[in-house]
Amino acid sequence: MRPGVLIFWLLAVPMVACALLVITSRNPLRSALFLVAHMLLLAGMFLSLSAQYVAAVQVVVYAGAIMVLFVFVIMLLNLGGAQKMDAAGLGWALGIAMSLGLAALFVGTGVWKSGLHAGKATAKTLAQGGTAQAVGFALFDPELPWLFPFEVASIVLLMAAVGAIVLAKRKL
Amino acid sequence: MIGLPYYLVVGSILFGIGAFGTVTRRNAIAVLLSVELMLNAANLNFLAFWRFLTPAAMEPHLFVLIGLTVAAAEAAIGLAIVLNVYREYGTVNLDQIAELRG
Amino acid sequence: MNAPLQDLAIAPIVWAIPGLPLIGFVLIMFWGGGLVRTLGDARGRRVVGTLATAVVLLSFVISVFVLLELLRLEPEQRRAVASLVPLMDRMPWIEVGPVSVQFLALVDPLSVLMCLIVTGVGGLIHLYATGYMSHDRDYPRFFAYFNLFIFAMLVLCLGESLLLMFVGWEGVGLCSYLLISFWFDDEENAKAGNKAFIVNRVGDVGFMLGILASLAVFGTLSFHTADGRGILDLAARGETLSGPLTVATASLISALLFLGACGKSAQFPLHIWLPDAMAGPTPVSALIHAATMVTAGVVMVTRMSVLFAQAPVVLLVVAAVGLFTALFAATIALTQTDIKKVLAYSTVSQLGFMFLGCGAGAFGAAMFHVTTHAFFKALLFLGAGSVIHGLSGEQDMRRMGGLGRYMKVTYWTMLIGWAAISGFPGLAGYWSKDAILAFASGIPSIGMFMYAVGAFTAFVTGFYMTRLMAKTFWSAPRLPEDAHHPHESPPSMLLPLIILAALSVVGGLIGTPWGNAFERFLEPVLPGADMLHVHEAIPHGVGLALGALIAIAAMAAGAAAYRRAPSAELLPATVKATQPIYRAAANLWYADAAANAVFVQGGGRFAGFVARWIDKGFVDGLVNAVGVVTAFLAEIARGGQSGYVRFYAKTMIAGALIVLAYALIQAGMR
Amino acid sequence: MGAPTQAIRDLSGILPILVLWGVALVILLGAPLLRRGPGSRLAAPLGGAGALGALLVLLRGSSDGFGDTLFAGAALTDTLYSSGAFVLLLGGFLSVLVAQTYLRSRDLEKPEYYAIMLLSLSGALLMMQANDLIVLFLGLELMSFGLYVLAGFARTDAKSDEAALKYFLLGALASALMLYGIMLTYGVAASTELSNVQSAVARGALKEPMGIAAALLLVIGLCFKIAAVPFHQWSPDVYEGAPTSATAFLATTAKIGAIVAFLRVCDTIAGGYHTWLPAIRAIAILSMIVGNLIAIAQTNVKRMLAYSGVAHAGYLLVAVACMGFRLMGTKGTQASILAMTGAVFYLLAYALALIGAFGVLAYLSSRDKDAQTLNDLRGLASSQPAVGYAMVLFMLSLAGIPATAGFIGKWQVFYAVLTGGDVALAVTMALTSAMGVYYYLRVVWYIVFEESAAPKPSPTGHGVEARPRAMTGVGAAITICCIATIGLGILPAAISSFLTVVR
Repeated sequence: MRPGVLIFWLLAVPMVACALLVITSRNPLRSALFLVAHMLLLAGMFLSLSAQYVAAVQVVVYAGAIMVLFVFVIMLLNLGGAQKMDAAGLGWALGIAMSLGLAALFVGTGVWKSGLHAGKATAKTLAQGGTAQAVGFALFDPELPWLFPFEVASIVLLMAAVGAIVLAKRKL
Repeated sequence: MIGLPYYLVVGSILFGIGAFGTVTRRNAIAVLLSVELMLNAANLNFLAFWRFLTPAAMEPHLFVLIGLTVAAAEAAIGLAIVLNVYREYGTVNLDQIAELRG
Repeated sequence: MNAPLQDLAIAPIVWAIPGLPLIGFVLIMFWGGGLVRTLGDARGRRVVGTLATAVVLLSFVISVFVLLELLRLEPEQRRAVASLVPLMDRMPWIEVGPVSVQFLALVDPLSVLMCLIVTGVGGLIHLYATGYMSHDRDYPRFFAYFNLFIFAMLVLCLGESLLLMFVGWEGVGLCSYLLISFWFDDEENAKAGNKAFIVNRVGDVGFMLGILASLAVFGTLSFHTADGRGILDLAARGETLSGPLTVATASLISALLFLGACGKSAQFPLHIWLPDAMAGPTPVSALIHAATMVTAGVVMVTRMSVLFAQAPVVLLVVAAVGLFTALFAATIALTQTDIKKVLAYSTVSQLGFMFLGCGAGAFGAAMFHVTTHAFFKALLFLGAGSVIHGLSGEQDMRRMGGLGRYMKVTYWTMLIGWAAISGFPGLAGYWSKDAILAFASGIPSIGMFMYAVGAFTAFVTGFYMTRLMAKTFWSAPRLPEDAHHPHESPPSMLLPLIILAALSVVGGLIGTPWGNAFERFLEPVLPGADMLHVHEAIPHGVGLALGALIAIAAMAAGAAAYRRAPSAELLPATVKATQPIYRAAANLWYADAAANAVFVQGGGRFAGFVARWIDKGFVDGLVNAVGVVTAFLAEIARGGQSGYVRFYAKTMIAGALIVLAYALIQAGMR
Repeated sequence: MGAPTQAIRDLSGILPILVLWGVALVILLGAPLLRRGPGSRLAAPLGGAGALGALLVLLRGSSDGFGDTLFAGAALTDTLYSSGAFVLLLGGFLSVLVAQTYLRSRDLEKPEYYAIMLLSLSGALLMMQANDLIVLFLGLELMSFGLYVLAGFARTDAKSDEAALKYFLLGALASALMLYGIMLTYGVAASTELSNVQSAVARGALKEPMGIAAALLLVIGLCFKIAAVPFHQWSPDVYEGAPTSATAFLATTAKIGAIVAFLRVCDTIAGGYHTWLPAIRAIAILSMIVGNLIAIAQTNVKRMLAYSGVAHAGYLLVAVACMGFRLMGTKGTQASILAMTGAVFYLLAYALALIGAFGVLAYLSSRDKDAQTLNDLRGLASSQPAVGYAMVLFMLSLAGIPATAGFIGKWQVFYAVLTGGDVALAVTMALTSAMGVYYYLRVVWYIVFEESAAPKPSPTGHGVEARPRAMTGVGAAITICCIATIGLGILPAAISSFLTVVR
């Protein structure tokens, strides 16, 4: 087996396993921690796709900041203990059928896709592609349309901050 | 050789798992975590498309960054709402938060 | 049919015909209540009532001027458009794509005739209502709605396009709803309102679809345009927007429109709302549910007669539905004990006659009957209202009787109405009913059958009206002990009765078979002889003689049959008044016996059966079932709204899955 | 032309958005001053000024540089955007007026409410201006976040919290589906810019399974926002639970923003109509039937309006379906353009009637009583005639009775779909709108015929309740909605210069 293949499987299998554990753990805290593990593995997968910068952001922002927030809230609400098992029976069966169906449909569309030619990427583009520099240039290039959405994203964060404070702060 | 379809399949599976979580979990926070899984699935596929289809274009990276921003904002607002609900209902069990119906 | 549009000198004030009632509505709606408060109750009410009546009568005066102006033109040139907005030539309303609808009135014989009826009879009923409603606490609101109704009805009649007609159509429906419900307090009446609503929806959908179909076929909604590309222009030439007008297309559109007409004009099986609508105040019944709104279907069919003329099958259906409804409702009228219900079924029956006329291709005769019916049915309703008013709200005929003594004017005018509707020779109903029956006899192959059934229905009509008169006026007084002393109504209520009675006597003379001024007046809006061959299979003389005979026989038979019910000596004053008729009835003893056998025993049972099982049981049940089933489905569907987020999420994912799977499979199969 | 000019052009193209952002920031920065004391009276006027200012900027800045893309293709300006934005900002302004009174009477007022409203409006504007699916997604999220917060704004009201939670969780799920769809779009088109997507569709992208899935996921995401069956179940619960002023705002904003975006997206992928048109038609028909059906069983006016909103989503989807006819000959092209204009007019009529109706509910609410049910409207015509008949008018407009704006809107959509030759949709629309009149008239019934539950006003005409609070805001909103509903019903041409979509 070539190393690329090996790395893929080494990342993919635990990642999916973590995802499964996220949704099956009775304890929300455990779910959140499995999600952190999942995120880290995902960042590894980003790296294997040569997206270095995004991988770093994934670790710092997602696995770091966002998940800490989750854990914090779970602890705050004292939901750490194991909880009653979620619905079993018909609800589960339906859920499994639906999500399997959905996944199967998307798997189908993915595998079906004609002209999935790998290898357009040269070693050079890959080496430079995902760096912070390359992303930064693309982001701030006035010839490309990405500057504007990036600025809008800041407004989205502002909205989130204001909204969260308005909702959560006891006395304003 | 690991090609694009492999990644797409992994993404689809993650998406399915997330969907399963949203329709079965009772805990509001767990549902939120499941949605994060679904968003991650989309992010993974974005980068896979970049790697195998359009290595010269940088969009997918930016999309992932934007997706991340949205996920962060979503988490903040979602958790604030969950906090408020917890204050009023004393629980985050969705089955007990069903006064509005009909 | 294809005359160009003329310029009328009077066009700049045509807007005032519907405009004045609208102004009246606005004034009363916004200031009526305040007026009553500031001027004091009695004076305020008088001002409001006078204002409401005055605007309608003023509209009538303007309509007369428009008529005179129209009469100065050659018959085939009597078609003009006029703006419905003051000081503006043509104001656009809806402009979507190439279709433009403007606020225009079509001034032609049909619309002017309807304006005269609506404002004339409507004005009289307004006057009547000032007396009838004088004790009602919502006096200003009643007149506001009343004026709004007149406005909507005039828009319906005058509208230059199908869409404007639809505006009026929905408007009168809304006003009818508001006015039927005017006195609603209890559950039962609420249910009646629902029924009226459901049934009218069916009709309105038909009309709406008819409008959409004509838009698709003719590419316009105007009846006539300056360049001769209006719906009726094209239809008269047998054209459509693209290619010739086929029978199938004409049939589709006219069938849909007829469905609409059935709803509004209470034709079987959509008739059931009308008797229930009698819960409203009596002036409302007279104005909306007898004289004007319910004839809107006939007006619409006549307006579109050029199209109907090219759909022979639909015409036959129209005739059949009309005839069946006429007979069916007449038999039910025999069994009712509520005086207003009798008149309601009688209205349904008379509307059936009108549609029979339309179906026979005799649109002119149908409109003639609309006109005369407006006179005598309004008269009968107002008379009934006067009786009810005099008895302080009693409507059950079993608790009436011998009232002629107390209310002489009411009695005599009702007597004229009775003679007119029964078709007593020379009176209004005689001429119009005879014209319809004569043309019905000319329907190919089944004409004589239709004539026979129609004549029989006319006989039943005379019989049940006699019954009404007998129970109300001729029989012994059967008032409850504790009832108020019956009293005659105030002059404001009697004056309209007298005028309408006069019209019921002479109103038919404009349309006698020998000098039919009425039909000649309407001719320009009707399909020409080349398009639709209409004839009378029965000679004038025979038809008129038969009609007279049937009417007199029915009245006599009725009088004879009901003479037995009360003890004769208890009818001193009234019997004298009807002495000639009673004598005639006595001489026709065989008619007495036959009538007794056919109607009072056998027929009575049959009529009871019809009323109980077919009308109340089946049709009514069907409509109620629609309501119940809808509510049931709604409850089931709402059960899906369980309140559980997980369930909602499942629905969403399932929906997404179905949508995706369907699209992918469909694509795979291609 | 140098770069600075281009930057100025870009910025002037999004000037309404910038105004909204600017005023929102002013409110947020001045929040300490606006929160209590004399400054608290200024928060609502500032919010109103923001919406109105954006509206004025939009009207003034029209025509120049139209049809351009901005920011190197991220956004664009065209008549669909400008007419949609007109409706949106007008609705936003009216919602501020409603909120001013309602929040005060229920003791909920905080300056942040208005800032969030304005930011949310900017998100909806962004959806309309988006020339790239990612920008569309960002706009959608910006709008939705604001709506989630507003739905839960009454923090101590359990129902409000529940509404926010439901809206949020299901909305997040819908967003995830939509993002996945955008991702798949990138997979088939190698770009998310609409023009590239369009040419990819022309090359046959919608023949691939992945393309089909992408298109339908976009459709599903937008269907959630407009509350179309089966993605509608959030709406009754959220409408009922959210504070009335927030309901008015979220009901109109989400629908306007999402429908305009929907029109644009479907217009873009019109080349592959055979894949998505059946789905849209099915969803439209289902929405019309289910919405109208369940609304009949409601006694809570807010819930009833939610289901009626589902039905209206169905009618609007009929217009969206017309986008699929664009490439079917000249008739089809005509139909698609008519449908755009018709849909925008429909949205205007809908927004006016809906904000008016919620305004009436807000008007009737006080500190200890939140007017929501039919019983609260009992006998309104006699106790408070002006408000009562205003509500009657709004119901008639929603029902599509002629001579109201609602009729004109419905008629335009009718005509468009008929031009496109889709008789089934037209007939369903006619049948279901006839059915829908039932429950609107039931409201009329309660207002006009039922006896008032409250003690009757004394015969002198002065009611027993003399409420001291200022009704300026909501009174003005109801008045404007009334006048516009009647005015547009009689003279729709008056507004056509703002609302006609040209291509």
